[in-house]
This record gives sequence, structure tokens and C-alpha cells, in this order.
Amino acid sequence: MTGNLTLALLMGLLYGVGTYLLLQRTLTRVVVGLGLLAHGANLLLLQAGGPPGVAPFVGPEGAGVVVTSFGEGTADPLPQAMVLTAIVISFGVTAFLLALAFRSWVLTGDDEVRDDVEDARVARERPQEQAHTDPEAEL
Amino acid sequence: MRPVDSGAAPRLPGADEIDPVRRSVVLETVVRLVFHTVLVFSLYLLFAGHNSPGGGFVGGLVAGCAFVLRYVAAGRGALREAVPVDPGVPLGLGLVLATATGLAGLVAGGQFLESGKVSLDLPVLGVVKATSALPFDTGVFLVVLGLVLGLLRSLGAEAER
Amino acid sequence: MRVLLPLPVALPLLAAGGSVLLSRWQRAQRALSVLTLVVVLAIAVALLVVADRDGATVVQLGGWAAPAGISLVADRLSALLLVVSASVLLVVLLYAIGQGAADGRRSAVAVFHPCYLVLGAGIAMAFLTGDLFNLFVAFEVMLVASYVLITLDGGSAQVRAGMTYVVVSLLSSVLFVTAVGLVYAATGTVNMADAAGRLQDVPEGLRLALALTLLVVFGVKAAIFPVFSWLPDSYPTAPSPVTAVFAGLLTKVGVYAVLRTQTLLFPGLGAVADLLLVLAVLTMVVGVLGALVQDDLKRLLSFTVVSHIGYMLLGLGLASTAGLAGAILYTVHHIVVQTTLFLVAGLVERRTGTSSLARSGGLQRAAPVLALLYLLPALSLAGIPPLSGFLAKLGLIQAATSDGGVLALGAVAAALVTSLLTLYAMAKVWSSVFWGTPSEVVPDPDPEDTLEVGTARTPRLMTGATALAVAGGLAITVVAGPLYGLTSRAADDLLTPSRYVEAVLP
Amino acid sequence: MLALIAAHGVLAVLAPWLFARLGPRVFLVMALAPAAATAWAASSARDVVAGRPVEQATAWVPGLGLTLDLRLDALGLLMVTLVGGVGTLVLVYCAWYFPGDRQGLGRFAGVLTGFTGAMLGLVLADDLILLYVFWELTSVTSYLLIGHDDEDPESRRAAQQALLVTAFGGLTMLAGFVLLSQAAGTSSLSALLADPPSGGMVPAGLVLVLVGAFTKSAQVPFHPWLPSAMAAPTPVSAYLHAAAMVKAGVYLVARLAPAFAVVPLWRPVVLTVGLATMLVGGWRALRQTDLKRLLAFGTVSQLGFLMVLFGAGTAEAALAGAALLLAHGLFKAALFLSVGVVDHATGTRDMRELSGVGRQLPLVGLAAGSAALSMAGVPLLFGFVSKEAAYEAFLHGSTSDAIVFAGLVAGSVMTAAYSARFVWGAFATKNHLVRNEVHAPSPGLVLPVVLLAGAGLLLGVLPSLADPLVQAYAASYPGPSPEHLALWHGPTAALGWSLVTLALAALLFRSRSAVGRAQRRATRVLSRVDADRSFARVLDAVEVLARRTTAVAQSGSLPVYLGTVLATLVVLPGLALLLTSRVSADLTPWDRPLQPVVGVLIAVAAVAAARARRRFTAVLHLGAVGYGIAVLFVLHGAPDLALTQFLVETLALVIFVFVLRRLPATFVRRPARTSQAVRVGIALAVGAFVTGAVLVSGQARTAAPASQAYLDRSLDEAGGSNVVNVVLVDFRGFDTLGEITVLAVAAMGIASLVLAGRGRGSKVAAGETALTAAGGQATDEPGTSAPEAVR
Repeated sequence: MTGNLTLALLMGLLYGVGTYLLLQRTLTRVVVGLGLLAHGANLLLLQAGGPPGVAPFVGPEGAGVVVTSFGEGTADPLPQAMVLTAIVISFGVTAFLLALAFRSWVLTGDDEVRDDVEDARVARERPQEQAHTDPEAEL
Repeated sequence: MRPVDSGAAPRLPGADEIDPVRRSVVLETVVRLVFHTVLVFSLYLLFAGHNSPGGGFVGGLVAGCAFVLRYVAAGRGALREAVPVDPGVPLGLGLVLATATGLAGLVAGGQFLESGKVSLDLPVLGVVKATSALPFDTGVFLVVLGLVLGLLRSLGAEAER
Repeated sequence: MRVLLPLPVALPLLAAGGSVLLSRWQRAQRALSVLTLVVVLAIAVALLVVADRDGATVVQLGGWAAPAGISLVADRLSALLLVVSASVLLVVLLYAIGQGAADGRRSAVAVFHPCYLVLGAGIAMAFLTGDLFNLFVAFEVMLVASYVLITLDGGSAQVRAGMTYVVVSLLSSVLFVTAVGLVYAATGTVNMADAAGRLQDVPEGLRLALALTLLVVFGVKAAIFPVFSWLPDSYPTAPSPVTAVFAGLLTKVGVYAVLRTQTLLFPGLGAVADLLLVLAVLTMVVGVLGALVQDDLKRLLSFTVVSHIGYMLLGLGLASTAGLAGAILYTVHHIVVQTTLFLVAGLVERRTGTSSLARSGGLQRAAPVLALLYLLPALSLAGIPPLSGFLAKLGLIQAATSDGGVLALGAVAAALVTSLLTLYAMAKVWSSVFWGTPSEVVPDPDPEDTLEVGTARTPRLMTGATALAVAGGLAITVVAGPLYGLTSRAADDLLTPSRYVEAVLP
Repeated sequence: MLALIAAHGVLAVLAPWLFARLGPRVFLVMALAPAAATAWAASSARDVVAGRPVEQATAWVPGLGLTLDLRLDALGLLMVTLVGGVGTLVLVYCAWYFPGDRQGLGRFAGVLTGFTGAMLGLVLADDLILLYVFWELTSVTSYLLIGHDDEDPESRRAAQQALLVTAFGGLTMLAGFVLLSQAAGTSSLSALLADPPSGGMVPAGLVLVLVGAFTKSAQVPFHPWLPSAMAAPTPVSAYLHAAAMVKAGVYLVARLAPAFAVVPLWRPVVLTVGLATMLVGGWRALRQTDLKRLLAFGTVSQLGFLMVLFGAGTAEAALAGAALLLAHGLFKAALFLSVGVVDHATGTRDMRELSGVGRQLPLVGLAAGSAALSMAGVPLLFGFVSKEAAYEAFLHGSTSDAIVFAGLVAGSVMTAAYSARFVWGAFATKNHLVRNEVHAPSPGLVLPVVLLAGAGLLLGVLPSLADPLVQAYAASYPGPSPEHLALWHGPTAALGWSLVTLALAALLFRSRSAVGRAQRRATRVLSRVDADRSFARVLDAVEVLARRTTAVAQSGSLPVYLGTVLATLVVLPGLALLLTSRVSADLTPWDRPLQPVVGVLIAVAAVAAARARRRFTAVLHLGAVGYGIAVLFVLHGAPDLALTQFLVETLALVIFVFVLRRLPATFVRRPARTSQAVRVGIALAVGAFVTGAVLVSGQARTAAPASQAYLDRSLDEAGGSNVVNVVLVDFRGFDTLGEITVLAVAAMGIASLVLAGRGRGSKVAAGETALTAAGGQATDEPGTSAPEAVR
């Protein structure tokens, strides 16, 4: 297959911007970042089937041929089906994540992803010296 | 009866729960007119999906959108009026229907999810051909619809309180 | 057998749907869940027997031959893991029922049962599927159920942990889709058997990149160094039975996926094998060091989950029959034992009202049975003979020393150090929770939530289920001979991918 | 044999139950197991001594080379006699030692019996790995026994130290065993000894094994755990930490020496460590005031002695070692048990508080005195016989033998001196001290002491009773068989040295206060290298390392975790791709002219989403990206996809609005843990990786896609002309089934989370489920009132 430079660059951009947003504290931003990443991934999966073609409908006159190189044929239906599944799944999960953000707002008043308290404790605490007694020391 | 202000315009049942100032007569009327059309269209998408764009997902989403419109136009009361069942019902039913369709293939001696074609000679409709993909897609339709209804009820209506 | 093969996925899904409809009738929900899992377990056993006797059972779903349709494959590895996971799911379900029934609180239960069944279906799907994209779907099914279960209580700790867990999982899902897309772009198929053949024609460099991408994806699920940190932050906040299942099974699904994809799709990539050994060492050591400084029992155990994933990687990195056999045996052992330990942690919390090591003590006197229930799996985890952990570890050490490479020997050293430090961690727990002056029962910090803790007594069903799990761990020691024979044959299958390919694409 | 070991296990499990019925007499039942083992060993003695070992093989995990092979030979018989005999007596002693109402005594009895079984297995195992199995079991049971008095932090600490040190050694030993068995091709101990492997990894394996032996037998520098272990109840000390478990390391050396003492590393290592241990133990024993600690250091010293004798690898030394092994088991157990009696009778075991005990407990005093004389190596006692043999073994050899000999003499001098110190400390009447009040001990406590001490006396007078057994073991060494054990060999040089030893010891004991002062001064200097502190220091170091590592690896910050995942992606596959693959020039700028136009719009919207300060703005831009993608789908020939994308995007916007109306309008500006540069760097790298990977993998495709089949079969076989839909509901319906499951579960989860908002405070009404409750006032609805079916 030949590569489509526009789409490849667009995917790179979506992944890049998505990544940038993902590395933030606010859950809304993280969700937007994940959304961009998901768009990029869907585009990638679709593009993995090759260049565009005629929509994959088969009439009674017979089937078309899936395009594998540049030229007019039928677009590969498998990636389309997979992307459709991926879109729906990521929609469901994103909705759940938003519910989580809502719940977070109920509890804390915002949707910031806070650092783990226990981890912070471990990192902060000084190691306590092992209790060491020498029964002969006071002899 | 409901204390509807004039009763002239056909309004959405249950809409009276929201502040009268914020109610939009035009929107409610439009939604009332459009609502059933959209539902019918969603069913069309479901049935036609096997041969033209559409299918269970799209159908379910479109049907869901009909309820979204209703909620947006007239609030949670209207939603409650429009959906008498618990969203869990379509969710559960859809899942059971889709899985059971798959298992039917197994029971019929084929593979799990193997589709079968049924030709029924019905009294009025004549011979109706259907593949088992239809009940499966109906399951999909129901689950998607259940999801949207659930979202409207929880994140929509419930979160309002 | 072909009739039975889809059922471990289909039945729980059907039951989950039914469970949603039955949400008002708790008893019916419970009975349905138990019944379903019992049937699934029976089917899994049958599949295992057949897989071991006649080789892999394959079903082309919908009657569409691969690669057009999705294949389900129950070979020795899949069937074995299916049996173990079904047993664990069943035992934990009983425990959860015991916990819930005793609590008399039911708000979350209506969601618990369907989600739990879906979790089981997702796990079975992941083990059985022979399709890369379907594996992604299986992961999603499993994960979405886990998202709901981990936030079941909706408390602020759960929500915080849930965010970490969900977002990290989502990222790895996006990367999974990316990997599937890249594989499809390079090969034009997502059927794993088909892809195994086609990947042979793909340039070495790209193959390596694809193998590593999938490794990162599954590495996140399996909690491999350096992408493990989400696990100890998120698992401990969930209710004990949920954490138990997660710790025991979810990470192992990741391990399974690594095992399957690396051996089937990318056989003979030496660079990946070496990398796996390095990662194994780091995972083992960093994980167990984390465990040493924890004060919370469940967090401590979560770190040991991470640490002991390293052992499985070690076996995989050796890429020999003995190594893989050891890795599979270790996986089986670890599923059972780690789950058991979390169940015990739940019992401890139930009795004392806290899972803090510093705040509990002297439980050996108050609850000698519980002490024994802790001690056996804890020693097993630390690899004390003759318990299962020792046998699995011995298999790995023997495999690594006979490999004789510098990395392999280094990994042996790391494995031994990890073993010792695990023992240290387990002894710390024993010393502070079970020994010492009995502590006051900490009152339930949140009496409104689903879980009742600090009751100074435990319902019989919870203890019974835990005892069953402990007995399961001991049973591994007893049947270790035949079991190791089985894992050896499974390992041999993995190293002969042509068997898998020929079974799927005759 | 397996049955005997199993019997211990069964009794151990039953112990708590039996204790509930029998009280402390449960120990007498427990004693049946080791007694049976001893009796069985005695009945097999004739065959074994005649060189016909008893063997038994049972399969376990053949794939791992694990077998339950057991074998009773001369050395085994010696050990079984010791383990079983002393075990029986100690258990009998326990029946009277503990107050009957003591909590956890049933558990204690079980663990002690379990230990006996493990020890029995250890000495009978004829397989390296099986030996390791029992070895670790003794470590674990010992841990539980030392920590028996668990409310005392000191005892918990001692237990932990013992466990960690011996488990460390055990694991090292396991590595050694694996190396050895791989070199030999078998893990069978007797096969290994019959045909010892050499070269390659063998020396390394042996050193690892020796480390294990040294930790278990409390050799320098691992010895401090043994004195600390004196926190255990006295019968445990007598048994585990004198007669049985600590002998395991010595036993292992004795087992391997006939075949491996010729390996160059062996002798220097074992002899050095053994001698050092003997001297350090003796030195420390000389200044102890706690009788148990004194004996513990004495044990350390004697273990060093044994290590030297067995490590030397000659038949003569081995003969002496075997005799000393037996002698030490007898006298040391007797001494410990006598301390138990004294402690029991007076309430203390501190020699600075004891006075006049000997006069009031003459029988115990006599028995303990006789045991102490045996330890000191005074003629007529078995200790003397064995020490004579030991001197004899090193008197006539090379320079290195002479050095060892000198060390042995020095060690023996100290041994005799601390023996005297023990008797004096425990039983003498000290003028400056008030005499203790003594409660008469029960005969059950005294009897084992007397029996053990009596056995030492009997064997001392009639060493020929033990001779065949020790000779049978010595015969496993190459070379001529050594002289028989005897009380009187004539006026030999060894006898002379024995007398010198005793004389020097008497001097040392006389000047004990001067020695004490010297020791205190020396200790101050030596404390820096004190092994006891080293252990604590190692633990501290591990703790610090663990904390630092965890603080870095486990930052607790989600952005850091996500960044790590992405960075790993860039580093591993990204680097692999960068180093190995190139994008070929076979590129097309676009397939459809509209693609770049839409692409630019999408890009602008994406960047705008990232730069937005307001939540709504970000979300709207995300929506714009989604609609743009839908347009790309149309351009690609995917109308279903475009339709779905459009609807999903719309619905997603609606949900975003639902949630965002609750959240603050703008993002809070708060310093993030990851710096802007790092974020941009990772983002750029990820973007570059994806672009590169897409192009490279697309260009790698050679085969036609598998999906042609869908086009060919969709209409005729699946009965649909929309191929994508047919794929979804038929060809790959399984995916779809999974997908709707995801949706259904997500819906439940969302409902459950929103419900949780009401769960607190306002209790959910009875019969209300997550879903109905989320629906709001479900109970108001006609037809959905709470059903009675719910409890």
C-alpha cells in the first residue's frame, strides 16, 4: 500500500495533542485528550484498510474488489466495522468517565485528579530506625 | 388534569415540572411533532441496516436522540412521562436477546452466532423472510436505547437535583 | 466440545442480561450468578480435559471459517486458565455473597451481579478468542465491568482511584486499537493464526516494533515495570472481593495476552526475550520494595501482585519449554494465592475495622483460624516449600539456570532476592497483624456504605469461601506432578505455534 | 519413613483440638511421633550400620525432578536418633513445663511437632530439593516458635531475624542445589555423592550451599540470630537451637564432605568459618550472665567446632565430628532443659541473681554438672571422647592442620571455661547474693535432664556403644578407617593436650573478672564490626532503598503514570522503529482532495481544544474534531461509520453538557508535576511515532486483506448487501456482542455512580435498585412500587 501523508500527519497531530492534554491534572482535559486520541486511533484503524474506495455495499450484480492500492475499488469493510465497534465502545466508556467526573464534583467540588495520599506518605516519611537493642551493652 | 396554562398548544406531558418562564412553547411543540417521527425513523434504520446504511447502533442512537430532544425541551418530568420503564429493562432485554439469538444458532445445531433464515407464511403479510441477524440487531438497538435513556435519567435528570 | 466452547462467554452474558432484569429479586440474582459460574466451571473442566487429550478445540463463530469469522480456541493454556479463573470467580462470588448477605445492605448489589458476570465473560473471552480485535473487545468487556466494580461504593477514595484506573486503562485501550491498526495495516488480517503466518513476511524491524507495542499495551494491564504504578493506587480501594478478583485475574489476563501474542505472533524475537528478562527483574524488585514500605495490608498485597508478575515474565523471557511451563504454573499459582490473600485481607478488615498494619495486632489469639488462613497463602506467595509458590518458582529457577545466560542468571538472583523480601513483607504483616497485643476494633469509618467492617466477627460464608481458596492453593501442591506435566505440554504448544495455526486454519 | 514424617504432620494438625481435651498432656501424645521414629531407627540400626541403608522413593513432580526419596544411612541414623530421641524428651518435658492455662499452647504443641517432623524429613531426604523443602519448613516452624511469646516485641524481632537470616541462607542454598543438580544431571543426594560432578558451576554451587549451611548453623558472620532466638521458650531452645535445627547446616556439610571436600574452595572456606565461629562463640559465651545466652553462644562455638571437623574431609575428623554431634546433642539439650528447671524453680535465669540452687536441687545440679563436664571435655564423659578424637585428627598433619589444631585448643579452653562459668553461675552458692527461694520442680521436668546427662555419661564410659555408628559414617570417606572411639588410647599427645586445655580453662575461669574487663574494653572497639548491628543495618538499608525506590516509582500522580506509559511506548517500539525502519518514498499527499482541507480544520480544532481555558470551549472543539472525522469517514467510503460518528459525537456533546454544567467554567491553574517541556516533548514524540508507524506498517503490506471474503459472501450467504452491517451482526457478531455488553455495563455503572450521590445520608428506599433509583422517584411511578419479594 502507499502511504497517505495527510492522514498520517493528521493522526500524528491528534495523538500528539491528545497526549499533551492527557498529561494534565483536570479530568475534563484528560477526557478531551482521550477523545482526541480515540479519534486518532479510529482514523488509524480505518486507514489501515487502505485508501478510500466505494462504500462497501454489494448489489445483486456481484461483489466488488477491495482496493489495496490507489484506485477506485471498494473500501475495505473490515476496518470500518472495527472502527464502528471502537467508536461505540469508547463512547460508552467515556460516558462512564464523565459520570466519574460528576461524582468527583459531588464529592470534592472539582474534577481534579488528586495525587495518591498514601504514596505521598511513603515518599515523605523518614525510614524509622530498626529497633536495636544489645542485651550486653549495659553489662 | 394538569394545570396547563391554556391548553391550546399541544404540550409535552410532564413538562410542567420546569419553571414556566424557561419553557419554550415552540420547542415543545416541535419536539412533540418530531418525536414519533424520529422513533419510526429509528425503527426503519434498524430494519434496513442489513442492506443500506443503518443498523442497530444507528437506530438505537437515533431513537435515543428522540428522548434527548424531549428531555432538553421539557425536562425530566417529560422524560419520565415518555419512558414508563426502567432503563434497565431495555438493557437487560437487549443483552438477553442478542445472546439468546447467538445461542439459538447453537441449539439449532450450528455454531454460536450462526445466522439462520426464517421464512414465515403469515396470514396477512404473506411470506416474510428474516434472518436471525434481525433479532440480534434488535438486541443491539435495545441496549443502545437503554444506554441513552439511562444517561438521560442519571446524568441528565438525576444530576439536576 | 465445539458446542461447549462459546458457552463460558455466552452463558455469563445471558445471565448478566437476566440479572439486570432480575435486579429486584436479590435471591434470584445470587442463585443465577452461582449457577452460571458453576456451569461455566464444569464446561471449562471439560474443555481442559479435551484440550489436553486431543489438542485445541476450535470453533469458527457464526460458522464463518477463519479469517473471515472470529475463531474461539481452547488449547491447553486457554483451557487451564479458564478453569482456574472460573474456580476463583466462583469462590470469590461466594465470599462476596457472604459479605453482602451479612451486611444486609443492598444498594450496590443490583449492579454487582451483572457486572461480576460480565467480568467473568470478558475474562473467558480474552482467554478463548483467536482474534486480535476480538481480544480488544474482550479486554473492554472485562475492563468496563471492572470500572464499575472498582467504583461500586462511590466514596471519594474509590472515585480518585477509579479515575486513575479508568484513565490508564483507557489509554492502554487506545494504544491497543493503535496496535491492532498497525498489525492490520501490515498484514491485512486480525485473525491471530492468520497474522502469525503473514507477519513472517513483514520486515524484522517493523515486527519488533509491533511486538513491543503490544508488549506495552498488555504490559499496562499486566502491571509490568515501568507501567505498573496505577495498580497499587487503585486496587486497594475497592471492596475486598473485587480487589481479590482483580489482583488474581485481571493482571493475569494481561500476562496471558503477552504470552499468547509474543509466542504466536512474534516467535523467535531474541531482543524481546532479553528485554522481558530485564523487565522481569525490575518488576520483581521494584514491586517488592514497594511492598516493604506499605502500612496498609491491601496496598502491600497490591505491590506483591506487581512484583510477582515479574516471575511470569521471567519464564516467558527464557523462551524455553521449561521457562514457559514454569511461567504458566506460576500464573496458576499466583491467581489462586493472591486472590486468597486479598480475601484474607477482607476478613482482617472485617474483624478489626482497619487494614492498617500499625493499627491492628494480636489477631492470632482472637482468630486462630484466620491466622492459619493468612499464613498458608502468605508462605506460598513467599515461595516457602512445599507450597505451590515454591514449586512454580523452582520450575523457573531450574529453567533459568539451565539457560545459563548472564541475564537469566541475574534474573535467578533477582527472583531469590524477591522471594526473600516477599517473605520479609509477609512476616511483617504476620508480626504486626497477628502477633502482638490485640488492638481495639476500629469502628466502621463509614457506616453508611455497603461494607460493614470492624464487626469483630466474620460470617461463615466468607470464612468458608476463603478456606476453600486456601484449600485450592494447597491442592496445587498435591497435584503438582500432573499439573506441571500439563503446563509443560501447554508450553510446548506455545513454542510450536504451527499447531495453533493449523488448528484454526486447517 | 514417609508415614513417620506424615504422622508428625497429622499430630501437628490435630494438636489444637487435642489440647482442648487433654490440656498440657497433649505433649505426651505428641511425643509418640518422635518416639516412634526413634524406635524405628533403632530397629533399622543393624542393617544401616552394616552398610545397607533403608530407602524409599515416591514420585511427586517428575517434571521438575522433584521426588520424595528418603534414605536412612549411618549419618541419617545418627541424626534421627538425636532428633527423635531429644525430641521425645523435650516434648515430655513440655508437658510439665508450661502452665496448663497458657493460651495458644495447642498451637505451640502443633508447631513443635511439625518442626520435629520437618527435621526428621530433613535428615532422611535423599534429594537435594526435598532436603530444601524440609529445611525451609524448619525455618518457618522455628520462626513461629521463637515468636511464641508474641506480645514481647523482642521476641517478635528475634523471630523475624532468625527467619530472614535462615531463609536468606536457604534461598542461596537452593540456588546452589539447582546448580549442583544441573551439573550432575540428578538431584538425588546419594547419586550425587556416588558420582560427584566437578568443574563448571560446581564450586560456585558449593559455595552457595555452604552459605546456606552457615546461616542455619549460626556460623560467623550469620551467628547473631541464634542468641537472639533465646527469646523462645526454653524447651524450644533446647531442641531447635541446640540439638536439632542448628545441626542442619552441620549435617549438610557432613553429608557433602565425603564427596566435595576435595573441591579446592571447600576446605579453606569451611575451616576458616568454622574456626572463627568456634572462637567468637566461646569468647562471647565467657561474658554472658543470662544462662540461656551463655549456652547459646556456647552452641555457636560448638557448631563452629563441628563445622571444622566435618569440613576437614578426612575420615578421622569425621569420626570425631560424628561423635561430637551426638555428644553435643546430649549435653546441650540437658543443659538447656536444666536452665528451664532453674528458671521454673526460681523465676530467673540471670546468674547475678542465682545462688544456692545446686544445694536445693541436687539432682538437677548433678545432672547439669555432668553435662557441663561433658561439654568441657573432662574424662569419663562422652564429650571428652569426642574431643580426644578431634585432637587426634589434627595432630599429625600439615601446617594448616597445625593452625586448625591451635584454634581448636583455644576454642576448647574457652569451652571448658564457660562450662565452669555455667555451673558456677547456675548452681553455686554465691556469698554476696541472697539465696533464691526454690519451688520443687516436678519429676517430669527433671527426668529428661537426668536421662540426657546420663546418656552422656554412659557413652563416655562405654564409647564402644556409639562406635559402630560413627565408624559407619566415617567409612563414607575415602582413606583408611580411623581408630575406634575409646576412653583410653594410652598416653597420647592428644591426652596431653586435653590436660593442657583443662588447666588453661581453669586459669581462665579463675580470672573471670579480669577477663570480663578486658572483654568490655574490646567490645567497645569491636562494636563497629559487630554482626548483630550489621543485621539491623542491612535492614535499615533495605528500608531506605525501598522507600527511595517507591517514592520515585510510585509518585501517586496520574499524569506521571500516563506520561510513563507513553514514554515507554516512544522508547521501546518507537526506538525499535526508528533504528530499523525507513519510510519509503512511495507516498501520496492525499487520496481525495478534500482530505487536506478537512484535515487542516480538524487540526485547528484539536489545537484549539488543547489551548482552551474554558471547559465548554475545549469540549466544543473536541466535538468539531469528531464531526471532521465523520467527514473524513464519508470521504473514505464509510457512510455507516460517518453516520455513527455523527450521532455519537452529538450524544457525547449532550452528555458533556450534562456534566459540565456542574463543573467550574474554567480550568483551575495549578502547577502540574510534569513540566510543560516534558509534556510537549512526550506529545511530539508520540505524534512522530504514530505518523512513522502508520507509514511504515502500511508500506509493509504485501498480502491481500482477508476482508475480500466479506464482499464475496455477504449477499449470498449472509443475506445482506450492507457489508459493514453484515460484518457487525454476522461475520463478526461476537465483537458486537461484546460491544453492547460494554454499553450495558457502562450504563449500569453510570447509574450506580450517580446513585451513590444519594446513597449517603438519605438511604435508598427499600426495594429500590441502582437503576430505578437513578431514574428518580421510581416509587412514585405507577406500577413500580417496591415489591414485597424483597426482604
